[in-house]
Amino acid sequence: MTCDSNVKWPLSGEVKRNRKVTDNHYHLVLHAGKEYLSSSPGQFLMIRPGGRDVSLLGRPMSIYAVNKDGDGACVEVLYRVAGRGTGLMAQLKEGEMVGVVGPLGKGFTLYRDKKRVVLVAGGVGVAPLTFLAKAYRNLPETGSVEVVSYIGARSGTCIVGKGELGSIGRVSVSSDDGTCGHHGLVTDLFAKDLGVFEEDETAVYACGPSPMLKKMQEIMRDRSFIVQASLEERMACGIGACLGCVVRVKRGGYARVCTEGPVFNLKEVCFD
Amino acid sequence: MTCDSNVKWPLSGEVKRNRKVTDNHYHLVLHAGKEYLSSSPGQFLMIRPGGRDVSLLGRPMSIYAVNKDGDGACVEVLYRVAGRGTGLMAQLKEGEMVGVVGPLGKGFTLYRDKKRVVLVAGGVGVAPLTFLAKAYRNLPETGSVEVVSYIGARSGTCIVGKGELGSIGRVSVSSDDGTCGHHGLVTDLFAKDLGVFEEDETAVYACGPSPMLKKMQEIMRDRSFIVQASLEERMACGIGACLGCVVRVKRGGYARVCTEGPVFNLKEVCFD
Amino acid sequence: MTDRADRPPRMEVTIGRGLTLKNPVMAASGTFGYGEEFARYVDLNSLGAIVVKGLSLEPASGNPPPRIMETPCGMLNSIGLQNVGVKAFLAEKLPFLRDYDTAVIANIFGETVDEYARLSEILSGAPGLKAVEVNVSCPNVEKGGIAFGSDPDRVAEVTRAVKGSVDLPVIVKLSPNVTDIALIAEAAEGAGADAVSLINTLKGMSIDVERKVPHIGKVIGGLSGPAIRPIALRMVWEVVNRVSIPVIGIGGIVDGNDALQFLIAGARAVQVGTANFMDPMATTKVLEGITNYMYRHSVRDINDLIGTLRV
Amino acid sequence: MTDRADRPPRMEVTIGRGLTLKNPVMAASGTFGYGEEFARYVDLNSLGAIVVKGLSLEPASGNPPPRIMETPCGMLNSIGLQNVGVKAFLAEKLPFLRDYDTAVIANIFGETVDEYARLSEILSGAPGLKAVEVNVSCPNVEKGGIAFGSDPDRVAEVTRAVKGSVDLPVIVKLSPNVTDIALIAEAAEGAGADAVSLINTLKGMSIDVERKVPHIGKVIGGLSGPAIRPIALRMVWEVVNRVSIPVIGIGGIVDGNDALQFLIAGARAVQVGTANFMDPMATTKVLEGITNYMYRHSVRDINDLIGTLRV
Ligand SMILES: Cc1cc2nc3c(=O)[nH]c(=O)nc-3n(C[C@H](O)[C@H](O)[C@H](O)COP(=O)(O)OP(=O)(O)OC[C@H]3O[C@@H](n4cnc5c(N)ncnc54)[C@H](O)[C@@H]3O)c2cc1C
Ligand SMILES: Cc1cc2nc3c(=O)[nH]c(=O)nc-3n(C[C@H](O)[C@H](O)[C@H](O)COP(=O)(O)OP(=O)(O)OC[C@H]3O[C@@H](n4cnc5c(N)ncnc54)[C@H](O)[C@@H]3O)c2cc1C
Ligand SMILES: Cc1cc2nc3c(=O)[nH]c(=O)nc-3n(C[C@H](O)[C@H](O)[C@H](O)COP(=O)(O)O)c2cc1C
Ligand SMILES: Cc1cc2nc3c(=O)[nH]c(=O)nc-3n(C[C@H](O)[C@H](O)[C@H](O)COP(=O)(O)O)c2cc1C
Ligand code: FES
Ligand code: FES
Repeated sequence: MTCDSNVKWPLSGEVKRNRKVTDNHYHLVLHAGKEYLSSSPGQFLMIRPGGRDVSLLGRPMSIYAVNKDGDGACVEVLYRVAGRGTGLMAQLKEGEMVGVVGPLGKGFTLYRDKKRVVLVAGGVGVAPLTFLAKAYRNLPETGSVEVVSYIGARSGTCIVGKGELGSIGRVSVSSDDGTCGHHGLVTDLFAKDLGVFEEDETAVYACGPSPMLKKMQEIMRDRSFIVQASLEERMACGIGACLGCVVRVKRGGYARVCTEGPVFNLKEVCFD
Repeated sequence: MTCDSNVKWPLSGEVKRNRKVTDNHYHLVLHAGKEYLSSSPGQFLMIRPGGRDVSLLGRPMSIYAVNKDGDGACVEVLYRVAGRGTGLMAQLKEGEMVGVVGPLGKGFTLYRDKKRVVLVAGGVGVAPLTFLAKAYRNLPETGSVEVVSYIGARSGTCIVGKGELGSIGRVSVSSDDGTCGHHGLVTDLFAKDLGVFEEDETAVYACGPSPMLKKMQEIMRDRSFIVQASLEERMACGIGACLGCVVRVKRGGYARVCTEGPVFNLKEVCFD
Repeated sequence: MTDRADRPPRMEVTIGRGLTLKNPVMAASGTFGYGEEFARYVDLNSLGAIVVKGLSLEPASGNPPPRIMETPCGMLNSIGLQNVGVKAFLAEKLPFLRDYDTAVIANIFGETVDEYARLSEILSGAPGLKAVEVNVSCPNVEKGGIAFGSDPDRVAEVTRAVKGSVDLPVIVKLSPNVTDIALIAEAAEGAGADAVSLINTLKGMSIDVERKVPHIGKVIGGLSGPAIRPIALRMVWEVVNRVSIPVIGIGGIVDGNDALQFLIAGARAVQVGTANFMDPMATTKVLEGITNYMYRHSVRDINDLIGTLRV
Repeated sequence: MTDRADRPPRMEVTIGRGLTLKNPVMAASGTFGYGEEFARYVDLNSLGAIVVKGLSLEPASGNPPPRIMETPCGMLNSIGLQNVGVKAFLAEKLPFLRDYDTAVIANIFGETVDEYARLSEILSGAPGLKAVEVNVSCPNVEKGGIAFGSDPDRVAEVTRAVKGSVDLPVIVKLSPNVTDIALIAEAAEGAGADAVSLINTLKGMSIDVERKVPHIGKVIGGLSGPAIRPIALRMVWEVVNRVSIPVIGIGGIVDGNDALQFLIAGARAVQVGTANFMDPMATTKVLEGITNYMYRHSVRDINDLIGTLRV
């Protein structure tokens, strides 16, 4: 009778914690099913807060961390309040059930043979890259891989994830307003260091808003680095059915960010 | 961009308490503006729970009690969870703000010259009638008016307001399933006693679902009692503007329940 | 971030010849009564215009209840013809509104072309009245009950009849229940309409499955509210691209953002309808939302915003 | 209260000659992929039918993004033509679906009548295919791009072309962007359609006011979801009163109650679309909701419920 009475997600999670980290950034911890234990960095979930009285499509959120938790998994998400959906997320209280579908999508490829991993994160793009950094750390054979991170934000107060990435490797910070670290874009900061990285021994990973990824693409155009980027697009289903989340790709036509991505080889994507 | 971002009611109230009374009946206490201090029994308010992320028309609720509270008023409502709107009301937590517009409508007329007041309540219809009974008690000149109440419910567990009305006068109870008091309709219970009441010394007040009021009208058809009844209709605005809440009246045409009622002389209403 | 010390932006808009509003936010017909119902909640002086409940020649009692039902992000209504009649309006309702510094617009409907003409004559010269809005969503009894508004010829005929009988600017209010609303708008323009307003409600239905009866007494009602906004906006966009008279956007507007979508698409003004029921102060909040946006984007004049959509 | 020990109610419905579904709940075209995307979440065997994403003669890449936008209780989409093409469907997608005990229905669209005919020929005799659903909401390139679906003659022409080329039951899927949808339904019936399904999406629009650009790359998209349900239900009601072939109800169905409204209005079956995005298990829950209602009301056969509205 109403928008969505009786709608429950097949896979729902229980809110264990939902706290403000800084400014309008929050950290959500869910108890969910054990299928999340196989999540790989770069994968995401669709979350639908607001319960059955709010009509809402799911919102894609990168998985930030996953741990075993009883007979299920403890799944973490880092998010910025951007609009209605994330606004509803911020209101979630401990013990509430929330609809989640996941883990979804194709995550980052880990290159075990590289000497160095460079992460370039814009805003909450830091979430999947932190998960990735930890995955590199946990690969036994790659204990010695160097993880170098560049993280950028609008302002110093918005910088999240610095501590965690700092415990794994060197971190350089930039802010658009200069209140923290380099005054300017994170891509500029990264570009300045580019000379030090050897193209065949370094894997580059990027996650952030489209303009940042476009900039990264320009910077890397004439270089042979492997650059993997996690893309953002509005999504309806998250599972490849609606064809709503596409991005134009160099090979022609469109690719679905939700199933053929969200992680793409940056060189293959067209930013129109 | 969304249904109703930024919608706030001009008059909002703060939830002081919201507790289950019995079965699916709740008692809501709000702190609201001082305009409620002039509320009269039978008046109602439009309440819109769910906050700005839920698109919802207001739901009409009779005022159950009003008291001075700091620089404003403490307004009480008794409600039954019937659907989406009242379901959202049941989720209200202490300290939350909720949209309310009121007090609205024309309440009951108090007849100071009557010896006896008879109240016939079906379900939560007991709420405005309890307010009315207390108003009679508080009229200094009418200290000796007898208040006789008949309250009916589906089942014994649904009977609310018995204690409060019992402290004011005699109460007879009925339940549709016989689990409490008379087994049957409250109107039957009332009809049985009808002979004892003198028509010119008694004022009768009724509030309940339409079938009950229709029954009351039949019982009272050939008698000269004054019968005032509070009607229920779906409402959109609550303030007389939409013409949505009408009931057909004997004088011809339709009357708005929200502004020309909700209290009507029962004889003037047509139940089609 | 924003320079609030700026002098306030210019909000005046002109809707065709002779009708200038102090700002583009109007209250929609049938959702604001005769204004007086809202005076307790809204400063009526702050509104660009008030369009009163639809008027007919004689007072009418309207449709049998139930008349309203909530639907997802919207509502159905079948109020029908209920109104005090044009004469009582002039005698009892207009004097109250005249005292406010806002444009009063009479919304009219009839079942024959002649009724529209006679209504217009009666309204002609009424002091304080600024325009007439012609509701063509009504069944045309002379043509087998098909709505006037779905036939370009009938819309032109009604428009001409009203234009010929009244000395006020004439706004033709279009029905969305048509294949090509811009065609109807063109017909109104061709027949001399000073402006068009759109959309009226979409025909809808809802059923009580427990009792197997329609929720609305007349079975079919008019759908309004946020649910219909994307449809309304699309229709406004189609119409602004096909006519050169001013267009007034209506449909599901609840806040400043919603109204801005219509203005940016090319509407010269907007009307707020169902939102008034959810929040009696909705019109005020819509205006505030627009103004805040203008400060934030340094738009000095609302007319610099109208029709700026980049496609 | 309810006697759950009863044997389960009969859910089988017949949609025209040769198409019997085990229950009236179908997944709508374009919202359920080719079925495989949902196999993780839904027991595909439990569905009455799966209508696959619209197929064209050649694979097509579709419209430029952004392609979707949420709206109040609904969404806009402009996926456009994107699909694997009819041949890849037969070779790669149909074999997967054939293994399930559910009716597979191919949804087709073309830009000329001939394209529709050729698509039908190719689908003819495909093992495991139970029916063809003809989407007539597409622009007719031969007639200046006006949608086939808004012209009764064109709908009849397409229907005849498909009927003449395929040995399967033909369902014509109607566009709601018309003045009188029942007129179009009559045209389809007259041309031999075995059933009609409605509604497809309503044309809608939404604007990003910060950037002054449409939220949808193609400017106008199709509106779906709970917001449109009252319109869809009204149209189904109009159509069941004017044709005698079976009608399939589509539009904003999210739960059992929603589906029951369509069935009680006279729809022989329903399709669940946008709800699949909000909840991948939506189809299952709709079916459960209907079944629970039937237990509660002691309805032994779904056919005893269809068309029981009291007006
Ligand atoms: C694979 C993937 C992973 C993501 N991971 C995270 C994450 O870990 N943390 C996080 O905070 N955000 C993440 N996002 C972005 C997040 O999904 C959007 O911020 C969110 O959907 C906005 O919803 P809203 O209702 O709050 O905002 P809306 O009111 O819907 O929109 C607010 C703004 O966000 C934009 N937006 C809406 N949906 C998306 C989207 N799907 N992607 C990008 N922008 C969008 C809108 O265009 C608009 O500008 C991710 C997006 C994708 C596609
Ligand atoms: C003047 C007035 C005073 C009222 N006082 C109280 C009160 O003190 N306590 C209380 O619990 N209820 C009261 N009601 C009834 C209450 O407004 C409805 O129960 C409520 O609106 C249902 O909303 P919902 O969203 O929960 O249910 P919905 O899902 O909207 O509907 C559930 C059922 O309630 C019916 N309903 C919906 N709106 C109304 C309405 N306005 N009046 C009657 N039935 C309705 C529907 O037809 C349906 O059968 C009053 C109604 C009126 C008109
Ligand atoms: C209860 C109600 C009554 C209405 N009465 C009229 C009317 O008398 N004349 C008219 O032209 N439009 C009438 N309308 C239509 C509105 O003016 C408006 O066009 C429509 O509701 C869409 O706008 P909204 O979504 O903001 O409500 C009415 C709408 C509602 C909801
Ligand atoms: C993303 C999306 C893609 C669609 N693709 C098709 C299609 O290819 N063919 C078709 O006939 N209808 C298509 N539709 C329309 C749906 O099948 C359905 O008719 C419409 O969405 C209304 O139902 P709903 O409100 O339940 O979604 C599509 C709808 C959506 C939302
Ligand atoms: S979100 Fe539906 S296909 Fe990607
Ligand atoms: S609820 Fe609007 S007139 Fe009564």
